[in-house]
Amino acid sequence: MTHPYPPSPPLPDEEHARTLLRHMLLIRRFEEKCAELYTQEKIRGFLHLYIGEEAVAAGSIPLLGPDDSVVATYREHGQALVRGVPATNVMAEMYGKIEGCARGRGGSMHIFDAETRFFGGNAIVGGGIPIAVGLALAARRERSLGDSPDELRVTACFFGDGAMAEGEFHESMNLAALWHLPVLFCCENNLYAMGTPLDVAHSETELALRAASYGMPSWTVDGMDVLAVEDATRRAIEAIRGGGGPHFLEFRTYRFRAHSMFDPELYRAKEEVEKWKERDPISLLASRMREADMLDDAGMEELEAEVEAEVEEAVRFSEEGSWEPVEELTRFVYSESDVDGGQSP
Amino acid sequence: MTHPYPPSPPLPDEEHARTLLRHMLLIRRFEEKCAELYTQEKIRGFLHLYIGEEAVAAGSIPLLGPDDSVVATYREHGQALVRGVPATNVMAEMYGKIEGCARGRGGSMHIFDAETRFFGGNAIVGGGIPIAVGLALAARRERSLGDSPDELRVTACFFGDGAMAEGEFHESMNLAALWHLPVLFCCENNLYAMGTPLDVAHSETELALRAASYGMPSWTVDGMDVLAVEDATRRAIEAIRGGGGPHFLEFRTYRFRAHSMFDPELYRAKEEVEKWKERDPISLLASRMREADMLDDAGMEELEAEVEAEVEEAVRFSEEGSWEPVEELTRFVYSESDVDGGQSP
Amino acid sequence: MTATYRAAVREAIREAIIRDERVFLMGEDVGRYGGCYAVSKGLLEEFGEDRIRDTPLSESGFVGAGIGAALGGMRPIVEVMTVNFSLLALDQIVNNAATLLHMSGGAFNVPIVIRMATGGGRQVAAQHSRSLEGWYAHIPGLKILTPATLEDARGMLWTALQDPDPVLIFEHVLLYNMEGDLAEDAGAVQIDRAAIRREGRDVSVITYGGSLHKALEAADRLAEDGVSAEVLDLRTLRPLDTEAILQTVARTNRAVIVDEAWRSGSISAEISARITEGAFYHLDAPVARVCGEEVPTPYPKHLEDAALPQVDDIVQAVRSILPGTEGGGS
Amino acid sequence: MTATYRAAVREAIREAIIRDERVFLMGEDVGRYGGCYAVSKGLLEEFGEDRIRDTPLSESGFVGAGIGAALGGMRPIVEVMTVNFSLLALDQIVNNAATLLHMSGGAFNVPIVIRMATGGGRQVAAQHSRSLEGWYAHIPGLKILTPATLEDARGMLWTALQDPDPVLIFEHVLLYNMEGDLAEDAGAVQIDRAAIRREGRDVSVITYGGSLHKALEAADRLAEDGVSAEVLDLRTLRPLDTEAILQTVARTNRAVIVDEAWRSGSISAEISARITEGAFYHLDAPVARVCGEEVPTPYPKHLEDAALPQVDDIVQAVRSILPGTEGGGS
Ligand SMILES: Cc1ncc(C[n+]2csc(CCOP(=O)(O)OP(=O)(O)O)c2C)c(N)n1
Ligand SMILES: Cc1ncc(C[n+]2csc(CCOP(=O)(O)OP(=O)(O)O)c2C)c(N)n1
Ligand SMILES: [Mg+2]
Ligand SMILES: [Mg+2]
Repeated sequence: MTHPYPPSPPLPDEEHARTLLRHMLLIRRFEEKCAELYTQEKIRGFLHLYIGEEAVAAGSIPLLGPDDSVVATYREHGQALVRGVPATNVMAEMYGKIEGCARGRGGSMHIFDAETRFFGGNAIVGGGIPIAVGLALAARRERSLGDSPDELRVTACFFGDGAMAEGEFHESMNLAALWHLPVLFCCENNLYAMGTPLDVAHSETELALRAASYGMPSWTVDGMDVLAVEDATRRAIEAIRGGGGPHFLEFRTYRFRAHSMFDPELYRAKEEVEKWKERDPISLLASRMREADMLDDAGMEELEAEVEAEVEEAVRFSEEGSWEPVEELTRFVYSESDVDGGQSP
Repeated sequence: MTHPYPPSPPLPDEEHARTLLRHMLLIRRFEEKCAELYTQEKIRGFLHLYIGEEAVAAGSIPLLGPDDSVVATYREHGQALVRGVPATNVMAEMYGKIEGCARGRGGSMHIFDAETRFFGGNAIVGGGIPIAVGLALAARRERSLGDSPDELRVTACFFGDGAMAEGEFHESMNLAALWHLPVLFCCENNLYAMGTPLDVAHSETELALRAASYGMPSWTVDGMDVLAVEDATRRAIEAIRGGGGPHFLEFRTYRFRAHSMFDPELYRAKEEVEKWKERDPISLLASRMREADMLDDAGMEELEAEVEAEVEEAVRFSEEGSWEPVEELTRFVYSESDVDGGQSP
Repeated sequence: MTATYRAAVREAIREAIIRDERVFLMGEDVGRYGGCYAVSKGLLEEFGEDRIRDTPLSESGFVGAGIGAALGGMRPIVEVMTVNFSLLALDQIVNNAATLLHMSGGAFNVPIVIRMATGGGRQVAAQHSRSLEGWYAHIPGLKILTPATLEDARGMLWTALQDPDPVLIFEHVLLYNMEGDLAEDAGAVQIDRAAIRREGRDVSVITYGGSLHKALEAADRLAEDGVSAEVLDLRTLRPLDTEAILQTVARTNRAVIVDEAWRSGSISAEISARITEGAFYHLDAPVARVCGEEVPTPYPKHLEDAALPQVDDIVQAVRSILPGTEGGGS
Repeated sequence: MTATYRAAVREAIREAIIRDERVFLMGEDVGRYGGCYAVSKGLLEEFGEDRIRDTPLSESGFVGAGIGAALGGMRPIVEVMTVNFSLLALDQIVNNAATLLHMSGGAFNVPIVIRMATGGGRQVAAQHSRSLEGWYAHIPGLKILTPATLEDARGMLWTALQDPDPVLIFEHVLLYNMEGDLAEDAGAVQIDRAAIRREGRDVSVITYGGSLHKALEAADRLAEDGVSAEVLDLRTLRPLDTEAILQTVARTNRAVIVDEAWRSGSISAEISARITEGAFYHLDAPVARVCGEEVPTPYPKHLEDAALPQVDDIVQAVRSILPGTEGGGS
């Protein structure tokens, strides 16, 4: 089924458009660097790149406020970067250095950051979804306790098309709808779960329909068009904050690279990938900005330079970072203070 | 949402109507006896009665052939009896005697019978549903191996409204629909999961709609009307056998007794129960038969006598049964023959 | 004041809810039904749905939601009806609750308490009679509590709720009806140390939870024959109080471990291994274990009784390692 | 013929599919992707979708479906990518596969084979590096195989498929690339007995799976110093070959157990307990264990290395219990 998406929303003002472009470019260049560093064996383990899907994170996450929360997957560098986790700490995490946002304990799949309420980085497919439900439950209760903002905090939960086949997805959707919780479910439908195409994994491939069956508003969105992503997300977040309960957004997108660094990509044709690259979210926005005279070659070069500087700084920072002493191996199995510390609400 | 059920199907011929009535009566009297025996401490552990829901098993299971399979829950005496597991062996199982259909190892919640392809008796809510999917997968493969009947074997899988919130339900529905498997999903919606009412457990209380979201035919059926159950089941089984893939039937029913022998029933009003008893499936059929001159007092007494004899025989058989010697405690942890025995396809 | 174990747990929940507005109870049938073991009866009426939350049958979903709520600043008490159903939530317990603190390099701790009923003895057959608390004790990041007395049933919950990390509390099904004395002002108890429930010289009987009472009865019986058994209640299975274990063995030079779980790979194995590692030269006889038979629990009473450790089995095991008996050493 | 462990497993699957029309392979990405460790590469093309079945991400669903297919007369090989994800299928494995035969009084056996990758060492962090095969060995009704050699990787599958009961096969991730000789006619192997992979007199090193090769390397190193270590490969963790364990200990009087899993409650504890129970008077020193550190596996190499047993650790543990050393007894 092809999606006759509604017409793309109008371009926003130049500054805002530039921010969107900058975010996407940052993710792109940051991850291209990661791939390079992987070859150099600076980064190890599993590395899942977001390249091609940048519009989803860039269009949605900046709409969240500082008290809102994000739950993501193992393909979460993009989410972390636009959420404001410093590129330095994200990169250092992948180096396994102490300066990483999880002290290097987690690596690429486990980006965590208390400051920005970035709750991972979950590498069990679907495993983060119930957690998002719980964060939303806490947000609702907080409000009734009276010591929190007037409007509901929103929890944005990212997961892939593949995750929707997991039982945890089902249980979480039902809980969120049943309890009318302030969660934004963001499905990044990139048409594959590793090598398994959508229609080999789901009897109902219209994922927004599946979500709607729990009785929550669910829309399908052009995930390559950052303006469409932003528009849909804005409307959903407004509704949620106002007490409209959980919303589900299916972002139709595509990953341009392999699933992970180990993937020989036997399961899809090069032509298919090339076809999708014609709708590269960065080029799409850049062309529209050029057409509207918001961007020229010089402007683009400037952006590229900014982003490159940020990435280079992240690499430098990580190179200079330090290794956790082996003596500290068994730290962080239990909290170091016995007191009931924990996150403040 | 109230259900304007379609008009009840016409009465079948007398013999068939009598069989339906007899099945329901057998379940009713058998279970009343169980309750009595529980008070006498002949039966122990958990005991879940089906009283009030008899029309579901009686209207559906007899439509299955000997090569078809049944997967049920812990509330499965009724299913077992109409499937043809001898009442003697079902009762002896509850006594914990060696003559029980599971040698007494399982008790009330774990009725198993290889002869009638009765695959339990599963006491983990939702736990039997993936198994039904697998049985259906085997049935499909068998046909392609050519050594099985022309028509597809059907697996009928019973579960409650509560089970539909479990992740295993979701995964199984998707698998069955995706692989187009010959399964009949039979939801016994008795409006409660223990003490939890339907709308406290499900965001979408139209359960047939939820099932339909996997892309399989799903109908809501008056589960107190054995003729409606039979009619819907017949149509579904025909469709499945012909290669129509999985079907889902929601039987709206009600349990007249407590969830188990431990349940103080704090969660529902006596009036609600009384209201539902006005649609007692046994009375409903009996009145229609009386109206059609298929049944009179004498006929009813005769039926009661037949059924009572069967129940009494089951009790006698169980009383006379024997205990498994303690020395055999650790049998049946592993099979006793090393050879690849197993079920023949 | 006389109370039941059930009432002690209920009081502990009530107190926690009253004392800390972040606390709530969530699980299947904890509200309208009153709890499958009637532990939370009356609490929904008293505290309302925000504090006593009935959940759908979604073990992974609501345990995960509890983890999320804990991350979000709440102090959830999640009830999983029985340990058997917790297998459906194992991903959340092991991959998330136990792991998040480490994986996040200390950024996020998970202050959740998960309660579940455990154990056999009620003729509810294979899928409802497991004892997996010792199995859970394998997982770093979790704390495993097994209250065996009214005092611990009353007091461990509060301590668990103050713990910054995930705590699992296992309540043996046969204890709910147990009656006993409970001080009016009973409150929080420590959860770090095992407790000697009976002092003795000749042998250490090491146990926990439902089996404690069988061990005490066995000790009574042994006393009649002049055998003085010390009974150690582990109380917490992770972290194990190794020091207390080694100390009692150093005193008595003989140990019998009693554990309702299947023998192979049970916590009794770990205790035996630690005794070997830490008190080898104190041992006058091999460490003995009295465990559950390695069989899914059968329904009939005579077979279930045979499958579970009984007082007689404990007495016999002790006798088998006393001096002068075959296994009893020199 | 030279082969890899991966190719040996692949050949075993191919042979099974060819030999028995009831056999099929099912799991996430076993088909189009070629298997997450490339084990089943090419098999979909060779055998088609009925025999090589890609599944959605539904661990509980497709493991349960495997159990149902086994009950229905098939002989499914179900692949769960890694043991970590099997936690999502634990209900099906424990409550159904392991329990149905007993619960049904012998009416229904479950001839399913479940394969999964296990172990750490690839820097894939806490949620992807667990070693839970020893944990699974606690469950009666399951058989647990841990092929450590090419021959076993090739041969255990066929034996497992002939077994009437559920068999879990754990393949250590670091072994897939291991090369070695494999006889042209390599076929089924027995799965009942442990194997002595190296004979020795002074100490028994007892291990399995991925750790076997570290143990053998340690034995080489010890040999240079004149210490003769016997290396026992358990091969099957349930049922454990207690006899072989006791025999080797009876010969050497000293034992070191090497196990990558977290120490507390690992299979090493059970082995230690059995040695105490069955060979106490043969022991010249306490049984020693070299296990994984009790920490969710960290990502950086230096920490991961420190968290897992290494050759050095084994050498040191052996030395610590040899005569003349502190723990080494008299
Ligand atoms: C429970 C579980 N099963 C399997 C895996 C292995 N795995 C990692 S990513 C992945 C595919 C997930 O696909 P999708 O949800 O669509 O997300 P995408 O990778 O496409 O972003 C799989 C199978 C896992 N991490 N967790
Ligand atoms: C996984 C699991 N969770 C909880 C239970 C305890 N329990 C047994 S029956 C039941 C209610 C099930 O309700 P439903 O599916 O509607 O079936 P009904 O009993 O109404 O026939 C519960 C919660 C269980 N057996 N298994
Ligand atoms: Mg995807
Ligand atoms: Mg119900």
